Amino acid sequence: MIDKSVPNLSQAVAGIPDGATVMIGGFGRAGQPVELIDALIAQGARDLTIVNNNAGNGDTGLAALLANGRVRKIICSFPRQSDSWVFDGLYREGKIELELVPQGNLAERIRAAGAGVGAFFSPTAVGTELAEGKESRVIDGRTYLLEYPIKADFALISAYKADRWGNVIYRKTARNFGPIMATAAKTTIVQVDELVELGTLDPESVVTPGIFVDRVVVVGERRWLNNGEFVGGVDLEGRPLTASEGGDR
Amino acid sequence: MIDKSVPNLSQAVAGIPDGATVMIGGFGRAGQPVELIDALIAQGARDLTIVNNNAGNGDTGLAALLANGRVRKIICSFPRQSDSWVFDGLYREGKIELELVPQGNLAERIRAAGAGVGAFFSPTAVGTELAEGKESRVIDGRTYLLEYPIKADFALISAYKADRWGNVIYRKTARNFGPIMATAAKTTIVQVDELVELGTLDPESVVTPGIFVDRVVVVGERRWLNNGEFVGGVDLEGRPLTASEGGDR
Amino acid sequence: MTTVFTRDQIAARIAADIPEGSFVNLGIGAPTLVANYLPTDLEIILHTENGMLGMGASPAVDQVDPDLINAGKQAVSEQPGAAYFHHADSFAMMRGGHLDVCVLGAFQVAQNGDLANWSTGAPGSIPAIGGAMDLAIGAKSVYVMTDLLTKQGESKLVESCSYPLTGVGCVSRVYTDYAIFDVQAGTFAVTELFGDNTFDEIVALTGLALIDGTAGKGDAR
Amino acid sequence: MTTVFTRDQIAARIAADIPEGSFVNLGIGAPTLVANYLPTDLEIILHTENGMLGMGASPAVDQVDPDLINAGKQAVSEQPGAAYFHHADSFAMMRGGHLDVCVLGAFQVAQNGDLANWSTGAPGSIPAIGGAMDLAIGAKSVYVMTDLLTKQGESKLVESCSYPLTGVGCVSRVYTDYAIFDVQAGTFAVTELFGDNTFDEIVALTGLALIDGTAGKGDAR
Repeated sequence: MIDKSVPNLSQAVAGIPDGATVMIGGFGRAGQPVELIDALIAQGARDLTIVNNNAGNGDTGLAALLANGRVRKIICSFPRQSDSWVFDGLYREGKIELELVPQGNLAERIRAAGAGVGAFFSPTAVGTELAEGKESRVIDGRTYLLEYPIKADFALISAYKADRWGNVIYRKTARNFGPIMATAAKTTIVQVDELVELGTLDPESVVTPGIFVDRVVVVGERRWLNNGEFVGGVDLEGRPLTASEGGDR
Repeated sequence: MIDKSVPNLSQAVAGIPDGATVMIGGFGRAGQPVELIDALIAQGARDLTIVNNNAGNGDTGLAALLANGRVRKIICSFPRQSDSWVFDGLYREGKIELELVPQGNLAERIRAAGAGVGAFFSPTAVGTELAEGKESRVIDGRTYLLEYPIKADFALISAYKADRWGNVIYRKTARNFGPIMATAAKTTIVQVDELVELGTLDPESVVTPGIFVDRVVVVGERRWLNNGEFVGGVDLEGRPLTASEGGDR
Repeated sequence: MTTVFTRDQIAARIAADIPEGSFVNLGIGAPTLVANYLPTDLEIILHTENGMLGMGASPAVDQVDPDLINAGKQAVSEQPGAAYFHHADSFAMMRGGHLDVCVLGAFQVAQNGDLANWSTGAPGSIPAIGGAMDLAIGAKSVYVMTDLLTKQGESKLVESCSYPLTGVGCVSRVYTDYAIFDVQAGTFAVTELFGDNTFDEIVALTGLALIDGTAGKGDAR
Repeated sequence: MTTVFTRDQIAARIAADIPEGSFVNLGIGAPTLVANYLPTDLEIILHTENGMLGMGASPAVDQVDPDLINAGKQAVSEQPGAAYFHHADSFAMMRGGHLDVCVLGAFQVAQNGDLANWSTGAPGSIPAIGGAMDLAIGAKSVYVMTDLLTKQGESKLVESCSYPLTGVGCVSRVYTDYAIFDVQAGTFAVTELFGDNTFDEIVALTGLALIDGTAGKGDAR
């Protein structure tokens, strides 16, 4: 019997070595696998190269990984945000390397890694300073830049539900980078709200098939859900609203 | 109000000119838009370039289009089948041009057209006679061939359900080339069993979003379905089984 | 007296130009305001690059769903007819030329349509590009929403951009607080003046050779 | 007496080598038989390139669903845990190196692992490649299932292929009706002889320099 579920977060992140390239899903906080990141901090791997759209928000999740000095380099499209103070400080002190990649190139390069594409000609960033050093070619009258795949040793992903074969579904815009990162890493680790019986997920609606998933760990429902029903009453960070905002607190 | 539905098949295929490149969905008979193809035959466009995985089965659908002498060239991966006699005859008589493309290159080249990729380095067909004349490059120690997008003027697709915005879902392995062809054609025409109310399709499960769809035409349920329930009792061509086979005939 | 539109007025003016059935991406920041002025009786489908078509308005505070956000990481809602997809599919829509319109902010727009909106190139600044370069080259029409002048009073419409480029020759039209400009063969054409603003005032503010493409001008000829 | 396995026997032998949890693509034709011999108590997940993982067995005749077929266009069924996807995603699985095993037929296999299985190059023949070239370069292990000899008695294992290639150096192992061969650094190693077949008989049938990699041989050293 195939069973990709692991009993706890520490087993989920076991074996990630120093120096690994780790893709971390999420766009801002949506789809960010905070529990897996916390487990990675506890696990202790250092000198990591992180691939994420952003460079951390606030002081939790990816920002905490950075604050703990575990990240040598980050490959992302949008590091600077109103709440990216952890990254901002490290970057200004020269303590972290940044590879800035336009978001569409980031997504397509990750997909290319999973799809066995050796390189591709991209229409984005032509004529900009991000084109420097890149091979360009005119195809059918339009200029393109050659872009290479981004592969990873591990991917950490947050999703909604999975079964023991590793079939995964996501929820709303928390899907974002999860499905493509799952294809581009040697080992893909998925945290889910809920593990469901094999055969429960509609085969027409599986987003990441189990072929791309190595480990599944259940972290329980987020605070804005109750038995899969959206119950609201949280802010964008998932914290319950205060009474004055219409919440319970 | 957006309403991409058209009232009949002749309006669905209106405006396809002589000489057009037309993608036709389907893998063998599964997902083949037979009703749209019949309408295209009636519409009369000639000198077509057809993109399909195969080159027609039996005497209906794509095979009938070929038999009617409407196709100048076919781009496909697997023309020769046990029931491809129409194509076989035309090919042997030199009456149709064939561009043979490995199936994975066919799929990825169609996707590339829809995704704005100018060209890509593919791992398939290296060292074979299908590599002749193609640019090759060694990337990270592996040899790849440069492949270009396949675009079309029109795509004809068979799907399961759509709404008036053109959001589409498919059924089982009849999905095959539909979703990628929808992205690669200037005008995408979809035949469906059923048009459903806007908001009925689960946003998590829409396979082809309406942005890729121009016209939707309802052709009614296939013979192996009844109110969306599979009722069986057909052969692989969709013909009701005889009584001796467990059917009604 | 010179008319200077507020951001909301510019947003409303842009919204009025978007036909029903359009697929539209509103960039982060000011362009997001355009959503508030789209006519509610017309169906215009909003794309957000973090994986959604059919994005709806901000929800009530107690309906905030952290799994449902826009590209600016703000809470949004889901319209009937919405669809979710992953990031590569989302950017394929953009880069493949399937979006009708995107609206972006700008530091500078050059008269050949070059756009600079991601970096002032200042030493020590932290770069962040996001999806702007993909939007700039991908949408069929790239509209810029911006003040005409910087806080220092310099024109953001320029002969050529001094700031790092986002895209080359990609801008179709610029909606400013003074007027609307179309990019026409290497020159800005003023197509609409707000209030009593005159063509000569705009020429003076921008310091550029401009084409008078206003309807009045056209009628007068 | 020489032992010659039937196709079903070869299929069963291949099935016995596939570990639980493998993702496997069975090529059209004879390799499809392998599915009949996979142990029912083990979970092995079949991929069909027309867009499915978790493919099940042929259905009863009155359960034939024309929307549910395999790559050979035969009716199949759906296992619990199945997933459907489009053709580009399906071939991305293959070409991206995610399939553990594929089983293909062959006209010829060369001792360096080259595979020829799509065209005899005969004048007037109609070419058809399908997904074979993608499978050949994509699966982690490429197993070939074939008779050792052609109907004319010639070895299908050869020094170098005379027929047009499907893939270069891609074959890991060849299951024939006489024996099993591994491709090892440019030479075939006989790793298992069926029945009483001897290494020398196989050398004689193939006319190739072979390595004796059978367990018995190993034990004897």
